[in-house]
Amino acid sequence: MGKEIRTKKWEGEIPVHYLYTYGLAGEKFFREIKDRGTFVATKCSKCNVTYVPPRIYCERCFAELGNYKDVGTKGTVETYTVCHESADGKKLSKPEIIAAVRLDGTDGGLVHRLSVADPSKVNIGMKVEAVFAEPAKRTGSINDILHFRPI
Amino acid sequence: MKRVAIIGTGSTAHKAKTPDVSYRELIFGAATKAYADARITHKDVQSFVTCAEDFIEGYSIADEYTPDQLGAVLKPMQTIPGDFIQGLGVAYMMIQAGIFRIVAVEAHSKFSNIKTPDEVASFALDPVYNRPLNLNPHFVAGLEMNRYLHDSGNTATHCAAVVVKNRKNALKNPLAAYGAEINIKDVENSGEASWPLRKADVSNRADGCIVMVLADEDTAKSLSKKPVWIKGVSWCSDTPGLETREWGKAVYAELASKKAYEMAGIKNPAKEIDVVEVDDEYSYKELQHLEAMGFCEKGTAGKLILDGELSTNLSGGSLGMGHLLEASGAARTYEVVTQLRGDAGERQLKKAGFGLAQGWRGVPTTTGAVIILANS
Amino acid sequence: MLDNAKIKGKGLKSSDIKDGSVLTQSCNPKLQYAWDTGQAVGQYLDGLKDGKLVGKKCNGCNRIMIPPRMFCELCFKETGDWVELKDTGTVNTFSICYVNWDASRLPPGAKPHLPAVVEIDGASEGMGILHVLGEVDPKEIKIGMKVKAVWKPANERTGAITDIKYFKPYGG
Amino acid sequence: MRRVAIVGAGITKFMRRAQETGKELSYEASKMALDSCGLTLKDIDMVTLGTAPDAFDGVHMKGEWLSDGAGGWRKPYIRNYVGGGTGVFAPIHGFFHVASGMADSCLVVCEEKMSSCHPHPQGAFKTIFDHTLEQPLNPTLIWIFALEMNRYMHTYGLTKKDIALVSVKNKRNALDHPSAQIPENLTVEDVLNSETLAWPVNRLDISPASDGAAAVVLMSEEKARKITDRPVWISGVGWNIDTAYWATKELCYPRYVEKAARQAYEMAGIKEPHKEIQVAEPYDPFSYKELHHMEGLLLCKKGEAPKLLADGVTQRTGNLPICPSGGALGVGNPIAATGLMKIIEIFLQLRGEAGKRQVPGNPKVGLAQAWGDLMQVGTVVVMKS
Repeated sequence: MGKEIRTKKWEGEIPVHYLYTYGLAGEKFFREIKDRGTFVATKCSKCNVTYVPPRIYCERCFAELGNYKDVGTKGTVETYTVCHESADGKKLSKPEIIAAVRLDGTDGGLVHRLSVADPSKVNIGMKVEAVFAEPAKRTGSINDILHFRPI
Repeated sequence: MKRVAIIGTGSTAHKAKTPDVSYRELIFGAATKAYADARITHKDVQSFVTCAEDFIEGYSIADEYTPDQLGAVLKPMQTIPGDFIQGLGVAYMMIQAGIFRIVAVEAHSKFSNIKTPDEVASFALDPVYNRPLNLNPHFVAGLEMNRYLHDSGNTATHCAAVVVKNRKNALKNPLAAYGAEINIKDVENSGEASWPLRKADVSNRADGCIVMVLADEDTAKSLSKKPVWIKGVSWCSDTPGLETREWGKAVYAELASKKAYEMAGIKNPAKEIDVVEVDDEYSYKELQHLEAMGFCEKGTAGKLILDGELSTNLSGGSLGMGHLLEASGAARTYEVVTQLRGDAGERQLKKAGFGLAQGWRGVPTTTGAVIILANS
Repeated sequence: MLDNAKIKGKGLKSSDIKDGSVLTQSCNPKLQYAWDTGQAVGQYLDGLKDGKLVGKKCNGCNRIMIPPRMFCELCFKETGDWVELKDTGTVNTFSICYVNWDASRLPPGAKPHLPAVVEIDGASEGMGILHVLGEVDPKEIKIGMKVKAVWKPANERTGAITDIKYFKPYGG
Repeated sequence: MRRVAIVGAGITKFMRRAQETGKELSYEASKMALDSCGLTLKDIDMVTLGTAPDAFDGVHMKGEWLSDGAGGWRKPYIRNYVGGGTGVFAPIHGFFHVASGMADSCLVVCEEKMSSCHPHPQGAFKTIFDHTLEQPLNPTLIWIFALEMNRYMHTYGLTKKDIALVSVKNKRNALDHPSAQIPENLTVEDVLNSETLAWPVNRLDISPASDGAAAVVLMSEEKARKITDRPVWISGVGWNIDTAYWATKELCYPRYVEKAARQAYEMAGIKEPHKEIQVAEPYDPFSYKELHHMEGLLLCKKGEAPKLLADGVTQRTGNLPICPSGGALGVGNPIAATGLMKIIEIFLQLRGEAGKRQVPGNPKVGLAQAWGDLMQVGTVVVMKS
């Protein structure tokens, strides 16, 4: 089709970077992690749904939610996976376990790393708890949680 | 309510790379075919829909670059950042509203032009709760597959059987990029992506474009010998959060199919629907989607496929044809239309009166769409 | 009537973010692409590398188009012959710009950027391309002014729109 | 065709930097819209979201990410997108949902959070230009506006002064808008003396970057009659896109806006728009754009809009009030949310509920319009009380 093209590719990128605020509920959530090493939730009593991370609204009925309550740091493994590839698709020298943790007494939770001595012992339904960075090292980020570990 | 039909389709042959054509030239090719197939020219098309996402195209506003290659200059044209089947749904609504008689819908993939596909996919994750973990985006599929297998009783072997079936089916599809004769062992030995997900469970990327022309009942009857009627179409989004979703379930597929069945008057999909094309971007998704949409009892899809009792994704699916981004749903629909018209060659089913195509928007989304088509 | 008391929104000052009174997360995404130039743009870029501007003719509407395309977007059919155009043209419109692409300001005293739409001689009327002007006092720029491409030396050309350094005023 | 009414509206403040996430902004506007007509999320059949580039909020597939805040949970939820024209296209989308019979009620939400993009949201606009043939020239967004404004001035022999009055009018109108980000009492001299960014565009000719959201509730006639005695009807919709080869067309006139307007007028049965349209909200991200769009909307002859402006015709108290809300220039410009803000303004004006912003004469026919892409997209909605 047509003649041989010499300039076959044009390279480019989208040269932007971002700074995200955490939102009204997110700000509360991460302040509690940073200052107190615990998780807070909001609850819609009408739908009987407890949100972690907390939200200012119930996604099901749009009730306005406030009243942040401490739900502690323990939960169960809803599901997990063993990642063998890095963020940019390269093979990881040491695979890592990622779990979706349902925090006790809530309908939400967090997705985070799971640290275990024996990977073959991980199972769905396993009880786990969050391990935080030392208070002085916390910045108010999801990475203030180092990982979850079995109880 | 009057009916709406698909009266023309155009597709490129999908390939791992398409270095000879720009995205514009790729789309022009498929549009030309679709208009010819519908026996119309671009001038007859009153409105246009492109299904695309900015960061896939590499533009801040990809909508700018949609009209020329479809013949849509100075016409009502819109972008749906969604699956092609959602785009069909929009065209359906515009025609039913009585605003237009003929509408064209397009979706394409220039996947090969994205140098950082994993980073782009991860950029869809929540910026505060998920993205800072700096993970490969397939982890979301790994989490989902594990829970789905746990809940349903299907196994990784069943998932491998989906891969084997779809890549084999693709050998008979001249549009498919990844037809192959492989076995379950090959899938098992393909290497881990995000356990239990193996590399071969993930569909390979492909470039391609599909365009379809829709028309109202009167126009369809006057133009087309083989109109394919839209009997039902719906779409649904479940909670987007990784923290709040039910990992084992494809709620979006269940709810979207329920609405589409209602519209189409379908009570028993397994009996009433002859041609079934479902999203299989990851192998387990085919099983999960078939069960969610009621084609078999929960937990039985894997065995039925292993035993060869479910002939789904005769096109080869995304595993066999290649993953075409928003055009994946288009490839599913294209096969259903082709079968319903009796044009599927050696893949042709004997009984092909009703068909269903389903799309899913990939990780980390919980959005899917369903369309039900019939040839009478 | 909208209930004004119900209008929400918590506006922040930039200092709230800088001094950490509000938490933030940063991200530098890697969004990189290598687009296939295809037949039309590929040959256009090849032409630039050779120091030429090329267009394409539509045999339906007889337009000579730049940038070239393999299909005419109006007639919706394949285009015909390649046409070598001149590297001269007319300023259709222009601006004198003191800001960079990211909204930062040019340093004081820096020469302003001079973007313009230049209608290329030999292409159909109104067929312009975006480029910049140079070797001109901004005050002297006029709509309708004749301009000519100033090319990079052949060995520095790579097959890019920037193989033309700028357009400068030319003759009369 | 089924008639479709707007029955409720909600909006957030427009802000340079919101603490709320895009999800939260979407929720706040949607909740207010539902409350305004006494509905809950359960009453909503389908949802459509309008939001402009992902490059602002900084989330790929941001329609998916925003879905819970926009009320999309387990509903048929879809995102529509025509660049900067999205805010007025979103209610057109909602119109299809209801007019087609697919839904009896549709929540239309528009959101933009531009402040996430750093160092400045304008950076996200570099990549609206052609990646191969234009971006290497390091264009800024303002280039295209400056180029277009210059062409407009040249064609009709206008001066910057003729145009600066748009900013003065709109920023002053915005003093009465509770969501306004930069309402101000300015003079023409203030605009002309503000920093020249890209001649002929000065800083005060430009709307700000903003965060914000807006929402409306659409209903079928049958349902609307049950909950309100003052529905505002969507009587005409139109939209249109021009070629992406923007530099190859005449920039002094937005022919795509005219096409969109003619589609909407035909549907609404409007024959003489300059006489029949009583109040209008054309898109005004840059001062000259308001004038450009008035002409494209056939509200006056080509090149005549500056005269109407100078004669006071387009003031709130004039014969043809234009941007009584304060527009993008005064209320702020969270792109998609701005378009829907304009729809809401006409909704309120036609209901006689615009408070201090109310234009006199009980208007019954109004119009909102937005523009987008590379000088390409026009979106128009004609509304009647």
